[in-house]
Amino acid sequence: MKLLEYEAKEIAKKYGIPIPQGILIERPEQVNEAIEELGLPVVLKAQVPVAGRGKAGGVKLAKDPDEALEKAEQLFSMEIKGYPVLSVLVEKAENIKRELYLSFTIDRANRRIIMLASGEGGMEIEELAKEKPEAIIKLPIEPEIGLKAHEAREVGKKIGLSGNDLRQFEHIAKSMYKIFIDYDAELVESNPLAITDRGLVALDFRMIVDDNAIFRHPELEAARERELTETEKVAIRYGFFYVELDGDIGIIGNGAGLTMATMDVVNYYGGKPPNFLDIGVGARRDRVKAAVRLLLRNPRVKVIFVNIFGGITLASEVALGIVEALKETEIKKPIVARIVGTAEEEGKKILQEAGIPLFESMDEAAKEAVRIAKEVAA
Amino acid sequence: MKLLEYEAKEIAKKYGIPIPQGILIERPEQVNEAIEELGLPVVLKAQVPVAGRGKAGGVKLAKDPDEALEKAEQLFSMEIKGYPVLSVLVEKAENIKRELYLSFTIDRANRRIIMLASGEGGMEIEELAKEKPEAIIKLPIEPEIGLKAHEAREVGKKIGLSGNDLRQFEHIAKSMYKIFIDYDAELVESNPLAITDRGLVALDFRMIVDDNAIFRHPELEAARERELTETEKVAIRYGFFYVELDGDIGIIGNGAGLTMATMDVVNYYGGKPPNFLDIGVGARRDRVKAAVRLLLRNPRVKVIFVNIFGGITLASEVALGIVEALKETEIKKPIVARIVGTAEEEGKKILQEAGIPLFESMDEAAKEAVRIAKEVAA
Amino acid sequence: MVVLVDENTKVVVQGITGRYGKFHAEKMMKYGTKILAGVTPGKGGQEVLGVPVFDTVKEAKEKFPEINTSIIFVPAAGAADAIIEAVDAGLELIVVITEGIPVHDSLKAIRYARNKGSVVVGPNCPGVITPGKAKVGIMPEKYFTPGPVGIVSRSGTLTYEIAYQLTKRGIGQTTAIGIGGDPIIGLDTVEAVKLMDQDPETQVIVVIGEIGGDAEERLAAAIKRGEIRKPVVAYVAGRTAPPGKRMGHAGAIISMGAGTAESKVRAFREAGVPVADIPSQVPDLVEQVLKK
Amino acid sequence: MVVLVDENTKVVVQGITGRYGKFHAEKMMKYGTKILAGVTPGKGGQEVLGVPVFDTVKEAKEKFPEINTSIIFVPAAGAADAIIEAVDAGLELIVVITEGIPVHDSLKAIRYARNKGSVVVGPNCPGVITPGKAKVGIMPEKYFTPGPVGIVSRSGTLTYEIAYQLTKRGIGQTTAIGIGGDPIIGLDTVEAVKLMDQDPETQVIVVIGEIGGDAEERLAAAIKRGEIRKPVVAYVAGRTAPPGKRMGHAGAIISMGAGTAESKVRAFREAGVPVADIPSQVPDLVEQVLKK
Repeated sequence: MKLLEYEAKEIAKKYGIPIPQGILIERPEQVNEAIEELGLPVVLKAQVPVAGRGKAGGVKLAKDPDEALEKAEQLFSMEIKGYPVLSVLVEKAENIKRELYLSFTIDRANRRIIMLASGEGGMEIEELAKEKPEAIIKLPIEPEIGLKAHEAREVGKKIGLSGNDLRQFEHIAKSMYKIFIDYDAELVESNPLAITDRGLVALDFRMIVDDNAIFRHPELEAARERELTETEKVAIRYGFFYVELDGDIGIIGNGAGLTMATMDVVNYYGGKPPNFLDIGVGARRDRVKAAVRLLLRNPRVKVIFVNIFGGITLASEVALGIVEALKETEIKKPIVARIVGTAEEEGKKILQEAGIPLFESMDEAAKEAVRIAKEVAA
Repeated sequence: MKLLEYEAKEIAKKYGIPIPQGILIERPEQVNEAIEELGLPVVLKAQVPVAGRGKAGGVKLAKDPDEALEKAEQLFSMEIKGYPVLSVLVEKAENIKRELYLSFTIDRANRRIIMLASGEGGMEIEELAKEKPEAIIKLPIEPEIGLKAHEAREVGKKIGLSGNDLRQFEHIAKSMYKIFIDYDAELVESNPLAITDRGLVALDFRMIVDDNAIFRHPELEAARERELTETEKVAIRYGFFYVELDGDIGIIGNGAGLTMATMDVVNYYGGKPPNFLDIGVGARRDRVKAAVRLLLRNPRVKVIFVNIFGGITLASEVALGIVEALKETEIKKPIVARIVGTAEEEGKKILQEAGIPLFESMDEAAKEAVRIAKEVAA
Repeated sequence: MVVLVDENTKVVVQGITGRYGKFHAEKMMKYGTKILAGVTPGKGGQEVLGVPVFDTVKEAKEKFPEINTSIIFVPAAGAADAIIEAVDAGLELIVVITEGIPVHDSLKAIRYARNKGSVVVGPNCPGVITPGKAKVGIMPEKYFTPGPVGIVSRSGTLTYEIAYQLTKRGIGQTTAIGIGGDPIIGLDTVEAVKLMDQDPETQVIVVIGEIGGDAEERLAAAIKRGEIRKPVVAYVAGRTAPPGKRMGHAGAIISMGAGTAESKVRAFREAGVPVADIPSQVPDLVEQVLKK
Repeated sequence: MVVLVDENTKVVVQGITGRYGKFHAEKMMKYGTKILAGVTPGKGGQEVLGVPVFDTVKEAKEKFPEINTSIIFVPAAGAADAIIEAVDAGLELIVVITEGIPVHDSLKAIRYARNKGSVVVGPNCPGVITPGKAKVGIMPEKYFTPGPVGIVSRSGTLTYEIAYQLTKRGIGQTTAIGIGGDPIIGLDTVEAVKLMDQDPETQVIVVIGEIGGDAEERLAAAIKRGEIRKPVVAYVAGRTAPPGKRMGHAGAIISMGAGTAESKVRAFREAGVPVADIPSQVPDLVEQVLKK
């Protein structure tokens, strides 16, 4: 779950990390009050839970009040990667001498937390990793002892820091590591972490918290809600996993791997799925019904392809869910199904009686779905 | 630093530990409102930062409103081990089936955290340790992995728990351990941890937080202040260590060991020190002056015995502090001094010029102080 | 010999009194897996499916010293504790079915297990099956048959799908290991493949990968270095998935530049591993290898 | 041989640019202690008292591989980190002068040091002196003279007091170790006494205890078990101190039933250790033992 910048910065501040002076506004007009308090120039930053905001035009510098208002209005009218801009963080512009990068994340392969630092901040780390991998210093952390101050300091030296900057870097790294642990984070990142007139300042600060650990951080529930589109919220209510994409062949599968494979097969035969919808483990008819209704209501979806391999999930429950969804909705769309596994026979019977075409293999089913989608589109 | 019961219980609640429903009152009359909300019977508990409150009469049961008011009035008029009762926690009485003991503390000898549990709660653990040591189960904790749930459960079985009580015990133990770590605690204790109609409930809950770690818990500063008598607050402001005792020979030393030894010597020669006053490491004249003034103003003190072994502390600074304190106060009291170490000669000269008797050995100085105290008293 | 589980596997089920735990314990027993005991804190002394329930794994192990394996169905908040408990009881293999375990908890418990020498499979995995001998997991067993193919998979239902397609073609399996889809898992792809590589009965190893992480890239590198001697056939799910979005519980998320399907497929091909575009090509590729 | 420090001790001073650090570094150098380098993060490249300052202990050790000892004057909030840094640099002896270190920090750093084989003296201690050879500490050196008595003390100024009284009587010391008064310390009373016991030059061991903890009781038990062969003479400060109150920084607090002066004195006497009632009796007791 991604926190918004201002939320992450509030946490950073609590842990003693220097951040720019800033005020959150929720309407463009409020920018004037903010400027009165902060002075000029200011940086206006759209608060959206996605990376790459800068490139998408979500960060703007303003040198006078008119420019600030104009840019605030621009930002509030934007939508960045599907998220409307509901709030803007107005920050006093800092005098930047140099930009650094610092983050903590999980190194899956080695099953440990790792610190990444670079003397070249500002660029997205993925790009930097491609273009200049030698500029990224990696520090693996022993969980038993945590981040060692002297190792953080040694990294600071490697990225060219000395004197007070070096001391501050050590301090900020320790604070970020503590945040990483205290908040069950998957990522804590400052990019850029800038050297300014007043020392090191975390110009940007990002946090991703483990969704599975939200129960330990109930205060962050709101952030999780916000990250979801309306449809994804419905999905969460019913307990399935839903990601919206472009395309016209609605996919329902069970299990992330099988659902992704189903998308791959549809794609292989020339179709394009508009979503990822995994009904999860042990889905009962209600959940399946909600999933089917969701796709029926999505105007992009021309045909629905249900691909189930029953293990814990009963094929019969899936079949009942599909049939009930069709009965209760006005919208009619063609459905193609392939069902194998636990309670396979019962499930097949239910679908046959409802007139839904059944296939033995996912390849055949996918081909048929692609054919129908093209037919409907034509 | 000892938290008050209600403060510790607020933390316990935040960590999911069941506690009795309770309301804090600051005037006896408020007990009626509390009863209206809680119902009867209630337990009234004086909020003082000391152990052994129950024995001192600081906990009272009330079955009707009149009794509650009467007992509240009694409590608010009490002073327990030197602390006036400024607030009382009114709690709904629980139906107790059995009392357990559970605590976390530091095992100095083995340099680790230890969990102590007993099926026999209610009694002070020190007494239990003397009378029935076999009833206390000790579980050392590996810091790298923390309290293991299954080990807590095994302890629960050893003290006779099963079923839901066992599960709850495991949960409470894990929460208490987490509090211990999160709050830099020296002690987290529930005694009694009671088995009631509604499962396990922490009837009492105590916490001692490491004074040296208060900088990480600024929200607890208030608690630290409260724990001190007025005179001790003065001491903290000037940076020395002061503990009030009974007796008439005021002691000023440097270093805890030497100051305690000085008290021991005075005691050995038949005197009684009214305080422990360690001016600490590297004291300068201001601190010494404040220390001397503190003892001059203490009516119990008949004579002051200054015993300094200068290392970092300069004897000359100590001497100047004494002389300045004497100059600036109206109150005159005899002073006996023994000064050795860094800048010894200068210090001696300053004291000699001020007419303060000087001794080579602490034994001689102590004998003289005892003699003077007896003379003044007679 | 087969991998990880066989007729000598003696199992304790942690979380046996829960709905899933009980359901799958029963299915495993029917398959012939030797389940000797269950553990649910606070329910010691009860009996479920004819086996005794204990409050702790230690007690179960004291009663049945031959227990060497645990399967964990404990809810997410307590699953890491359950792993640590199984490690402390000295069990060799710990299969963790539970999904949704906080990643910091997994980090701690799995590191602990590895330091103490216990093998953890999972979490968030379907378990391990050695067809005809033992199943310590939740997979629908009827799609698995004995034979020469070892399966190592990060996925659940997709593993069943591919085993089913192999079985339909008459190609059985030595052992199938679902290593789990979480960001932090115990036995990883490379380690699982190496176990298969050392198993004399396994002739081909099918690896079912997915987007996210760099397990497939690391396996390809190990193959390139000559650390795996047996032929490997691969499939990578998620070529159509967009970057930066989490695809279901599986933790299939692409970030930090690595972990795209393209990067994985490329790495496999460079290591000489044939990669199926879609699951139905896997049996063809396996057949080609077996014929050689 | 003498204990812990001697002419082969090569020192780095962590926190050398601070007021205390510099003051005591100078005094140590004057005493003849070989100080080769200082460390203060962010002040690397400077020079203090003629020795180079580095940003890290590692750099100091790279420049002067013969460094085997550190003395730490770093402020409390960073002192545990400084200990860990010295351990990672492979130093054998780490003397921690800093007082006021949070006890959870000390727990972690000292456990780390012990696991890695470094000896920590302190924290909150006056250090170690081997009269005439080396001083790695803050004690006023002139009250210490070479001789046959080993001193192990939990106290600072009281150690100087007792050394002074011994010296006035013409009884010198092999080594005096101030082990520190914090609840959690590195080298403890029993370990320090055992080091003295193994030192061929030490003939009598003076132990200066104080209220709180159970170090003295444990030493008495070790003596009873025959683990210490040399005669021990003890003094315990705080007989007059009330229970439940903390006496200064020293962490001398009595709780949990143990740690009273009475309990310690009784334990010593039961182990056959003569105990002084007041410091001035210590030289008498030592003389009696030396005469035997």
